[in-house]
Amino acid sequence: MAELAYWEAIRRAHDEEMARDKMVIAMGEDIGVAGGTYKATSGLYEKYGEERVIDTPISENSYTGIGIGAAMIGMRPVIEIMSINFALLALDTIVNAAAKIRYMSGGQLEVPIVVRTPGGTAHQLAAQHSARLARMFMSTSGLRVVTPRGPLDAYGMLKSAIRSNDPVIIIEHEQMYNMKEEIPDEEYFRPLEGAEIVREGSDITLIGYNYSVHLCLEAAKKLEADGISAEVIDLRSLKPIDRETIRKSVEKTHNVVIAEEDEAPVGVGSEIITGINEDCFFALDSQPVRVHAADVPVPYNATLEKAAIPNADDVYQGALKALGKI
Amino acid sequence: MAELAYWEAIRRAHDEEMARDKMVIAMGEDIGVAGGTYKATSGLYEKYGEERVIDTPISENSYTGIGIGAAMIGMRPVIEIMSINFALLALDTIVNAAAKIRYMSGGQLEVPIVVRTPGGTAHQLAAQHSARLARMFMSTSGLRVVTPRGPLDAYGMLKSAIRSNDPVIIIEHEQMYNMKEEIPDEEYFRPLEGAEIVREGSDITLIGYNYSVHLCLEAAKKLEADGISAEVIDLRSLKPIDRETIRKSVEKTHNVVIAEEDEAPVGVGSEIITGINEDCFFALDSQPVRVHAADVPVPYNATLEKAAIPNADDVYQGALKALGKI
Amino acid sequence: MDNADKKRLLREMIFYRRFEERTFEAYMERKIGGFLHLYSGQEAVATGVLEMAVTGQGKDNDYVITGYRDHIHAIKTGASPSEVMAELYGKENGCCKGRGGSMHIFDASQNFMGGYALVGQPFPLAAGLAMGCKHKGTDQIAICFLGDGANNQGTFHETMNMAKIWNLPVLFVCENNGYAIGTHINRSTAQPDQYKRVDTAYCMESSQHDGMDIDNVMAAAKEAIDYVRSGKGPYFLELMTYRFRGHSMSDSKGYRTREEEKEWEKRDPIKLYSDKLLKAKVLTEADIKAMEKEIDDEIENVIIKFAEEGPEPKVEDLNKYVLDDNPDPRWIGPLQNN
Amino acid sequence: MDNADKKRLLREMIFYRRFEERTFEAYMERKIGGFLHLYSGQEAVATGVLEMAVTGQGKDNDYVITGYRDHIHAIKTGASPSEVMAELYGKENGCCKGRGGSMHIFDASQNFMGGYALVGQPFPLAAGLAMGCKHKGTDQIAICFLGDGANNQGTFHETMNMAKIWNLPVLFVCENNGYAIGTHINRSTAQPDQYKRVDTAYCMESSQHDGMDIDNVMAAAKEAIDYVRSGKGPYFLELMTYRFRGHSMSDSKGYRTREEEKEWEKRDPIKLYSDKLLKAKVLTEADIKAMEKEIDDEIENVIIKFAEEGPEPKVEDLNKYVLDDNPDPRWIGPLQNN
Ligand SMILES: Cc1ncc(C[n+]2csc(CCOP(=O)(O)OP(=O)(O)O)c2C)c(N)n1
Ligand SMILES: Cc1ncc(C[n+]2csc(CCOP(=O)(O)OP(=O)(O)O)c2C)c(N)n1
Ligand SMILES: [Mg+2]
Ligand SMILES: [Mg+2]
Repeated sequence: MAELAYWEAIRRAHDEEMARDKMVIAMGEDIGVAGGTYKATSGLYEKYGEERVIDTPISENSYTGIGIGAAMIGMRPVIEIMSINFALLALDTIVNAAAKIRYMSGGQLEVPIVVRTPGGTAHQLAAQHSARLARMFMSTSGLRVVTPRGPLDAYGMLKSAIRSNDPVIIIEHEQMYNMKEEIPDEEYFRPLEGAEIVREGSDITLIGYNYSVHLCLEAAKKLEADGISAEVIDLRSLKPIDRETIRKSVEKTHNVVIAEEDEAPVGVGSEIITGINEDCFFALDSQPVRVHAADVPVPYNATLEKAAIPNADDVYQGALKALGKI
Repeated sequence: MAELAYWEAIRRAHDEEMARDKMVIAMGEDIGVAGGTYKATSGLYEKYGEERVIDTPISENSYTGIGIGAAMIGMRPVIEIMSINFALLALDTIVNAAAKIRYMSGGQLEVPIVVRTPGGTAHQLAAQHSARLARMFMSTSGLRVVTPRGPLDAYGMLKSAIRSNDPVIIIEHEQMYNMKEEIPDEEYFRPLEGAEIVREGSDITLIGYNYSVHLCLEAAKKLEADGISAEVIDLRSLKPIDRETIRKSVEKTHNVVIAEEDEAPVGVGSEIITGINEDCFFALDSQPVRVHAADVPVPYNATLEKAAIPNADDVYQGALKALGKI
Repeated sequence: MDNADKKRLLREMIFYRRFEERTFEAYMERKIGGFLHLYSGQEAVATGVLEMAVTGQGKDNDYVITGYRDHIHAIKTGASPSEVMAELYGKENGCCKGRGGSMHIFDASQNFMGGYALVGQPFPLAAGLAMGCKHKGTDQIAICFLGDGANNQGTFHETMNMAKIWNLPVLFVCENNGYAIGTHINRSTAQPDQYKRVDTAYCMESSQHDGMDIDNVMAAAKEAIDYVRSGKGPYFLELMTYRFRGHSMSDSKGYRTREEEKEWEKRDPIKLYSDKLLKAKVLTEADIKAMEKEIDDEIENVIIKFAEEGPEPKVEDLNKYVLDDNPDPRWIGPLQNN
Repeated sequence: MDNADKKRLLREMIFYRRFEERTFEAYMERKIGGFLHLYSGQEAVATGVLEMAVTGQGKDNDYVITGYRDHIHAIKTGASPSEVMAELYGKENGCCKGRGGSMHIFDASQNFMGGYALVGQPFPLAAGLAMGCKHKGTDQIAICFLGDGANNQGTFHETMNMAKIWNLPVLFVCENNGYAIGTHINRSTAQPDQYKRVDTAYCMESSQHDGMDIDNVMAAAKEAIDYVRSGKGPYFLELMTYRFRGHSMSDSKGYRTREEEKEWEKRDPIKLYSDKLLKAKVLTEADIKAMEKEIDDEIENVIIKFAEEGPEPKVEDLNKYVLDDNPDPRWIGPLQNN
């Protein structure tokens, strides 16, 4: 066991998979010579050369498309899009090509690409660099979308994503790259599907993914001080969603809060709550609560930014609200 | 009063607004010389000339961006994107520029563009031409999204959209352009906000938008034959959503079905159901039901396509399910 | 190229024309749905270019990719015409099991990597295929057919640039038929000579040729393909052609004159080539008639029959082919909570 | 241009350098947050080009638009330096009321139409501004500053094409500083001479010039602006320059050598111009010292003070400026159900 930062975990997964399989390549802006904006590919250029660690021009739609084309004939490109905000430029090729080629070809072809990209608000990056956008991908048939909450999953899920035969979108988070966690020294995999109960509890279920899991965990601690036992679920995968794990938890706790960093409309929260309505409506003792960002472009000013984005206290308050304590 | 087809209603709105205000221009592929794929701009090129009815190259991201730039200094571009599937190519400029410029500039500038685009499955147009994608727009702060269900709204909402100072996305539907309705001969406006109760009822609320309103109306008739009184709400606006009208109806009927043509995850249905949970959870007698498309790319084959996309009977069955009759 | 090859080539072009015209009939009979874009008039382009490429050899083929006007490119690459027709009929025995339809013909067994309906989308995919060839060290190349209108998409610029800097073995074949649906090229394009859009801008080798005379197409294609296959990098080949039919079934052609059409019809690639072969006495009028008869018989009795008799996909299979249907649980899971 | 103007120009460039370097300090003190991209080294470009444009005249200005490295472009167009600084501080008295920040400076009252963080996004917006000018029949033009890396976006291609076919009055100014973050232009671009990317490909007028010598920049800009303003259509001006600092605050500059930096520092635009003016005896070393002192005083006592003392935005205003805050109910509604 060694403590690795999130970015180191990603780099290690790249390194092992590239060493194992020549078909695995990395592509993206500034990932090679410059080592990657978040260092997640640092050292790989020196080790694997420019044919396998490819610095791309600023052409998101087409370098992603090139990755897709290469994947159609057996390559395993791991594409870094420097920020999820820029991924909108590549949405056509991801949604209309990568996600549909298997289906349109009647199963003849597959597109085993991995697209890694950080979402989330960091600190005052303002409206064009703070989007979260998970919703844009998780609503598209033919994609897998995962959201590692820490180094353990960042490593183990990237390895699984590279091995998977489907297009996988990995949403990282600007504020997590330096987060540390003990992870095993030997190779391991973490499956792409399945939510994880990261804290057991009996009074209320707090659901998070990616960064918001940490908000839930913090809120759970505060609730504990109030004598409220909160279960925390990390969704891990946003497509598909593990509805079974959620259902079981809600049937136990009867109350639920879902924390998302995004604006509310048609987001992760709305999907989770609707799924609960469909799966275990009558198990609910209270109205499910979603904790979410304000429905505004993200402001630059730090005070406004803080007001716009949910934090652990908002999750805590959401739980109290669900339980009728406020 | 005269009966106009949906496309004629759109053309009339263009024509009147262009006659009134020289700042109103139309842009898009094949809208001028060729008259528009759905004829919605036919005759305008001849009448207003190529400086105001602009045939664009196949460059969705940039001609939309050009419209945005022009709108920033007072022009009123009405942009046709031939199919909502192609709108993904323009999503960056719509989401990251049009929707955010007012905010980022601290209210100094506004972007009064209108983007008209048809969504929806038609007949066997297959995976790359059958997307619905309302969700991609309605989750973006700074946009308005409306969905006229027929000629009356198509005319009256387009006129309002052109006059509005916000970016407005109008989602039309491939299968509605020839739909007819009586509309007044004199000029009128239909507001962009506000859902409409298009049929009153007391036992269950059926919610639709755009094409799916017609599925709800058909289902309501079938339910009537069973002695069930269904209220039908046309959302009309997907951003913002008129939650008040929904709440009142649900507090009256206590049961609800929402019909969307899209795949389910993070869609209109999930947002409506979550809103109901938030606004009137305890008024619900039954689990809200969403009727939606299968979570697959749209198949070409007619039988599969039919199986993938919801129809009036699915809405009817959904209502029976909500009411515990099946 | 011997006389047998010449006859074969003529036969192929006639076959392609008849195939397309027959799909038109089937569309009118509502056996085919959706959008249908016919290739009539442009046959010399796909036939001539792909004649010079490696095709019909299964997995050894060069990789071929194109837009929605894709039936003929697929067949010339090696796809079975019967399976293409069955696909247009939406049948389970279609090459894509009825899931793709006219705009999305795929035959992976012949390296035909698909038809795409988003204009401009195939450019980067083609460059990616070429990257794969280069990476694997095979001497295959990728061939991307594309329209004059498609060249106005951003992907054109982005892909030309990357194809060049990475020296990818990809041949771009621009089928310049002068129109993007109803918009004439002069109204949409600052530099209507497409091959000039890439030379200075990306330092890419390029040239423009008549695309109606198949001999001419083959000569140009040979040179371009040799260039690409020898490792010199991408090549952009512009072929001037014309579509005889409307853009798709619903097109009224109001945007062009009958005179213009007539001018181009004089240069019908089938007419040009059959005249040439007749003149050179490679074959006779009677040979051509016999050929046509044979083709029509084949289309009716083999191809249409195969499509008509093919089974419908099963509704219970609706959810197949969305994701890997047999995922490895080691990577996919689901995770077990214990 | 008389001596007073020359002195003013030198003063402006020194001011811009000091302004930027002062923001760096403020960033270190955590008064400024987010991403911060400095213009140091490139001053002659914005200063020289905009000197030749109509600026500082409020709504009569030419329209100016650029990327995220935008402070100086905004100020030279006419924005108040104090309001720009206050914006960087995120204050309510900032030019965007603290909502935009460093990458999104706007001053609509001076036709400064914004800085944008999505690389390549300003191209079409600029063409749209030009379309507006043309449509209204004013003789204003739109000026779009853009980086060498940005030119690899699809919007570059799409916009150049439309700007040309529609003959729009737009000047594209490429600030070629050789790098896109840490990627050297030769590794990302098949045609590193940016002006050659538009000549044959879009039949657009274009030229390349040294961007460190402001006289040179002004001469080139004058010609280009005259061309555009006279109605001849778009022009693409490439100016060779260098950024002295890293891409943004977090940049370690490991991708370039100290030697290369030193070479370029010899051609520091401020040094070049002050040497020239000293030589021509337009001013003395002492004048420059005095100027610098005056500038530092102004920055500290006026500009920083304005920013420091400005009020924070109010949290209750969070939802302002998302949509029209005073919509006309005739168009917006809501619809009344009765
Ligand atoms: C991204 C996108 N935009 C628009 C369309 C609609 N469309 C389909 S074909 C076409 C014209 C393409 O012209 P060209 O590339 O010249 O090919 P041709 O049809 O002449 O073979 C257009 C605009 C589309 N399918 N995809
Ligand atoms: C669409 C998009 N992709 C990537 C980025 C990340 N990014 C920010 S600046 C930059 C480099 C731009 O280089 P250039 O255009 O030469 O401008 P310079 O910074 O040299 O002024 C990149 C890649 C971005 N902001 N937007
Ligand atoms: Mg064409
Ligand atoms: Mg640069």
